[in-house]
Amino acid sequence: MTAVIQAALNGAMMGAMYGLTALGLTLIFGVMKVVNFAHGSLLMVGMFSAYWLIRLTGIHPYLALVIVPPVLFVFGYYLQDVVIKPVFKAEGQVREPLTVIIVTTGVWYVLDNLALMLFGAEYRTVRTAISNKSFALGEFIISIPKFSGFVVAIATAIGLALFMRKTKTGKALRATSLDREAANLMGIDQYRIYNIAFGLGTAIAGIAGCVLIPFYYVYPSVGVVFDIRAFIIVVLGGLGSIPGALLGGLVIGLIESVFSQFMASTWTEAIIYAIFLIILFVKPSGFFGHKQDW
Amino acid sequence: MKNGSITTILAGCMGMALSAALFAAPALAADKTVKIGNVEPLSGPSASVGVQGKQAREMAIEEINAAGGIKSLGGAKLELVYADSKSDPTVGVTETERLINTEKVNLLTGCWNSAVTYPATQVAERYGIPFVVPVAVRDTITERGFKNVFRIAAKDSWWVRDQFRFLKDMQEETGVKLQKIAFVFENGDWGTGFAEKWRELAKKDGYEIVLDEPYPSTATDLTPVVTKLKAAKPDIVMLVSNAADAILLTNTMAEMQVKPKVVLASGGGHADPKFLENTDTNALGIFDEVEWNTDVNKPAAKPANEKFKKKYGYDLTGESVDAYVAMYVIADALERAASTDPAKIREALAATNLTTGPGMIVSYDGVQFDETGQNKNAGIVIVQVANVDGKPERVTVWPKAARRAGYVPAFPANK
Amino acid sequence: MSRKQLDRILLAVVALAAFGLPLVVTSPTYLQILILLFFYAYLTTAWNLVGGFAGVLPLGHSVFVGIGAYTSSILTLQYGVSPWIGMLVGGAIAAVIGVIIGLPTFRMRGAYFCLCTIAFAEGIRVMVENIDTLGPLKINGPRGLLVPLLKDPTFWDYQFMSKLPYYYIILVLLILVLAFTWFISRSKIGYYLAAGGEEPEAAAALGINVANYKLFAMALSCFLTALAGTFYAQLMLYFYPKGLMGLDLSFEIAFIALIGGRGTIAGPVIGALLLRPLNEFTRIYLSDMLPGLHLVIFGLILILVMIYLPKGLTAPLAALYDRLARKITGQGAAK
Amino acid sequence: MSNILEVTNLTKHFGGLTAVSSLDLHIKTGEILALIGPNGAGKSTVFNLVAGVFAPSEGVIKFAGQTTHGQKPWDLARLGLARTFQIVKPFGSKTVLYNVMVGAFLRTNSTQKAREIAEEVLVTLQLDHTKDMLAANLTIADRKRLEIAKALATDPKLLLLDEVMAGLRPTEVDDMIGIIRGLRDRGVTVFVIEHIMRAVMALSDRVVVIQFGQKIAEGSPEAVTKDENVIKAYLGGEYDAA
Repeated sequence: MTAVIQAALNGAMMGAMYGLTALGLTLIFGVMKVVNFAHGSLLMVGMFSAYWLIRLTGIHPYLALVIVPPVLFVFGYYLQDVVIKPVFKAEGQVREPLTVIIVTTGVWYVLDNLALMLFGAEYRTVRTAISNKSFALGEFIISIPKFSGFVVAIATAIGLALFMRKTKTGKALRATSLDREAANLMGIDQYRIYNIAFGLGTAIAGIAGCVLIPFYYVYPSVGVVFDIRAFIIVVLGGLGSIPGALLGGLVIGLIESVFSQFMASTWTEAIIYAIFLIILFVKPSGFFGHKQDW
Repeated sequence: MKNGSITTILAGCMGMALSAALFAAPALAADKTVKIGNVEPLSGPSASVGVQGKQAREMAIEEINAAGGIKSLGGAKLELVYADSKSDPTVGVTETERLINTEKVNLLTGCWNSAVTYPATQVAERYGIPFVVPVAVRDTITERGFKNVFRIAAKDSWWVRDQFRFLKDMQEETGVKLQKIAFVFENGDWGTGFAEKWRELAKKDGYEIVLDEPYPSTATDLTPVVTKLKAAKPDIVMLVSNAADAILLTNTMAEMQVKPKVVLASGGGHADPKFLENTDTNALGIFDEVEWNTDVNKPAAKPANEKFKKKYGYDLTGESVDAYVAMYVIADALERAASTDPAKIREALAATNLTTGPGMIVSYDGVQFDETGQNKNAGIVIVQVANVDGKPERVTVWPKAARRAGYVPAFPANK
Repeated sequence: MSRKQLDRILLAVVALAAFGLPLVVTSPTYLQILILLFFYAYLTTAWNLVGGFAGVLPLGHSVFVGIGAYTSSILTLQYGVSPWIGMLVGGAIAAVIGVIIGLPTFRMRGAYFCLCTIAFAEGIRVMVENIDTLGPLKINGPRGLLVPLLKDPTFWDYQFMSKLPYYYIILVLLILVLAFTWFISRSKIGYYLAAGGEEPEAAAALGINVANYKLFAMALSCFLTALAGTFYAQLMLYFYPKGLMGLDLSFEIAFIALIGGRGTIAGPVIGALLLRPLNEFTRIYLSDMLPGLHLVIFGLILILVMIYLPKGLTAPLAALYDRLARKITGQGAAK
Repeated sequence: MSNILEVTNLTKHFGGLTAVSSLDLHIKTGEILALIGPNGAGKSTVFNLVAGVFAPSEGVIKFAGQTTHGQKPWDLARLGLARTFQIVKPFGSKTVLYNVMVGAFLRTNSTQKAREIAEEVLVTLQLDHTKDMLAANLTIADRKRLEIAKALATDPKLLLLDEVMAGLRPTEVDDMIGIIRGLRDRGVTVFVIEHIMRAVMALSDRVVVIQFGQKIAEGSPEAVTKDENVIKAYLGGEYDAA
């Protein structure tokens, strides 16, 4: 039983971080109706940024949280503006433009392999002030980097939800996600909103990078590992839903951790797919998705 | 070459007509050199190992050529031709075909990944081109009745056999009795192959298997596995891990305060030059089975390693030593064959009995192939990560004859 | 000369050239590259039945390649059944699984469908990696299957000492699947698939049971895809789940279709003609200069094509041919 | 003449909302019936129920003497029920001819035959000059006609037209009235939802008015427009909207 509770605690912490990696994906989909296949690469960029920042300056990883995301926002903003926007314009008002998906895949190839050219294929970790530290909670061991990741993930999700509800930009994002044409008619510049959404999604990937780097390693194709999980999470939670991403992440994290106490951990991967598919049969729109989204 | 290649790419893009013309262009025949084709993962998931092997080969070839090349062929120089397999069997086959037909290589080496080595050696067998496999440990590689495949490294059943010999020897030596054993391994070709044989031998030696746990090598989090390990309370943990997961596993075990008496790894990720850098003191006490270690008791080993380290900035690894040795085995065979005819090279390779020379930096006595093409002397050593002068270092502990003088293994590593 | 005649002559010339190519290209290396080119063109054409004509974007087709390879190889290895027979059995199994996957997913739209096919494919791959034996069948988990190299293979063994038979087998398969697609696209089924893909509600109102037609297309596509799986197994004699059933292959198939032109007959061939040599030559010539450079170039081309030719390369090429053809036939008429 | 469509006690709930409630309705073969009512009255829901898009919560729909319960749109199309959509849904990336051929394939498996049918229908709708254009490039008026052409190509007995006049200029409305009359002359029964009263008056033999999902009036166009309930419904509707 101890092992199961320990596994559940750990699963919840990892799950929140999976949710964090999926948050940017779901935001971008919600607004742009595009599955961003480059999302894992953006996470990789976030992780490398955090890695180099901490490695070169030796700053505390919490401080990196203040520096990396804004930089990534700018990166994402212009990536969408320069690379993705032209395709959007060519596709016109198609609801879910497939060519844009392919462009994001191209971006994925370019970013991952640029990283390979620049940094090589090797795995890198950096020892930070909180790496490998843990505290005891009764008989359970809580890893400090994972616990802070958990807290940051939840704070980010709440922050994003508040931003979407309370600010003018947030409202414009939501209006665009609900009805692109109507938002256009209301005088919202669709492409600027896309830039912001993409920038925000990338910035969140930057946050995820900062919380992952104290205990995880980074290499050019690290994003792929998180990508597929993030896809499952967003579909589970409902494409475009912020609480859905967090909840989906938690569910996946818990399943992965708790189930593997009872079976080989290779099978938990299969179980995750199975549960995913069952939920799709029963409730195709996911936990929080809107019916019109599928 | 640079301009040439860009033109070729452009031509390639222009479609079949141009490509066809290009295809028909004959490769330039090279005189006075023996071409060795090398299929290695130079990009993709195993790129770092591929590069290690490439650098070791280059160093060996430089030495051989500087020493006058192949004298029986009038001082012919050895030339290396590389092909990137990307760890993908399909690419491996295409590249092997290209090396044989376009580059007209006289013999081949590679491919590190067993998955690439299987089909690549099949291609070589079909063309009758000798194929020297430095590493790729799956038993079946030399068990298919092929005439042209020669392997330097030990096969995996031998690795496992020696792991259990080590455990037995150490328990006898220290009087510590260990009973409960746990298997944790990556669920690829390599890990599952090892695990299969572990089960067999553990049963034979009377261990109690308390955990038998494959994990996906792409796992983002190994805490579930470590939690399970903690609950199973094994005395011995046997591991097979790739680079990233070895680091993650070691650090997670430290974090979760899982301290089994003995942790015995199987090279690969644990032997990667980056492993100690990324785990530091968390790795202390781990035993690791490797083909080679820097302190191996061979006269040529130390200078070779120093030279390598100076050149590339890191120590030779098991993989790179096998690649290095493979070059000397090839040079030796060519010398005796006195011909570049594949059939003759094949005969010479089969008759190899190399025990001396600058290439002999291996931990075992020499290279001699049995009728399946397996190096029958191939052996391995077991090292322990120990604190030497305030820094974690890999120290050879087994076989006892090879143990670093003055070192007392910490067995069990944790009480 | 009429336009129809011109088309026919040109088609005959291309087919003849394809059959005669091995006379010029004697090197097995380049033959192998051509075999893979046709292999990919074939796979993409089969994919196109669903991904192009039925208007959805499946990203898990490598699973059906795997099903084909596993079925025929297990039948050969354990029961001595010729791969030619095993190929058809594999196709049938793939078709059934394709329908099972299609039943829930074809209710979904765009992104959901796309992600679900990925999840299905990855789920099946993970299962295969976890199964050593399935009843009497030896799946061999992550290690994959090794088809033994035969000393004196006959045609019945689907194994050949030279590349040439493989070349002609895949060429014939490709021509058949192209002809089949051409036939489909001009028949009621093709019209119905296209209509259902573009506006499902409008199609339903015109009497089309869209889901059934999509399922039919899926079954066909999966059947054809699995045939290529057997071909691959016999060509390489070795395969394993991660390599054969992974997402890389699924994505590459979709890329070829999208760059060539989705839903067109020539698209897959044109896409493969561009991407395959690009892939091979950039790897051969660039990968030891800077690892990864070739994939950066690949990604850039993908982006550029999507920006400037979102419908793929076939549309401008077809327009160009149209103009040329008009000139030629126009001249013909003048004489 | 018999009734081609008979609707009795038709009710449809969406969650807690009742979109259509206990509606009785019939159309005689060869008739043009108009269904009118203020915005949100449930007209399109009635169409969707008749066309098989939704299953009714209660009530019976009989088409050509058969109960249609559980039949899907494609089944009903086969039985001879065709419809257009309020928001037109052309197969935009295909030519006009292709669009109409899709409809024509319902009655034939031969591509050649389907082309012949489609070409004939295009002539009927005066669209033949656009046959090689992409449907996405048509003008609004032509798109509306294409919508009818596709439906007509299925050789329907009953044609449901959902606001085919909306967005058309007055002269185009006149043309469209002519076209629809022509359809009736070909033996097609027509059931229209229409907002443009001029067209309703000119076209329909009979009018049914609904509000809040319930029938409030029925009769000849002239009688209906004088009905007090109807006047109140329309004006009241406007007050409410304001």
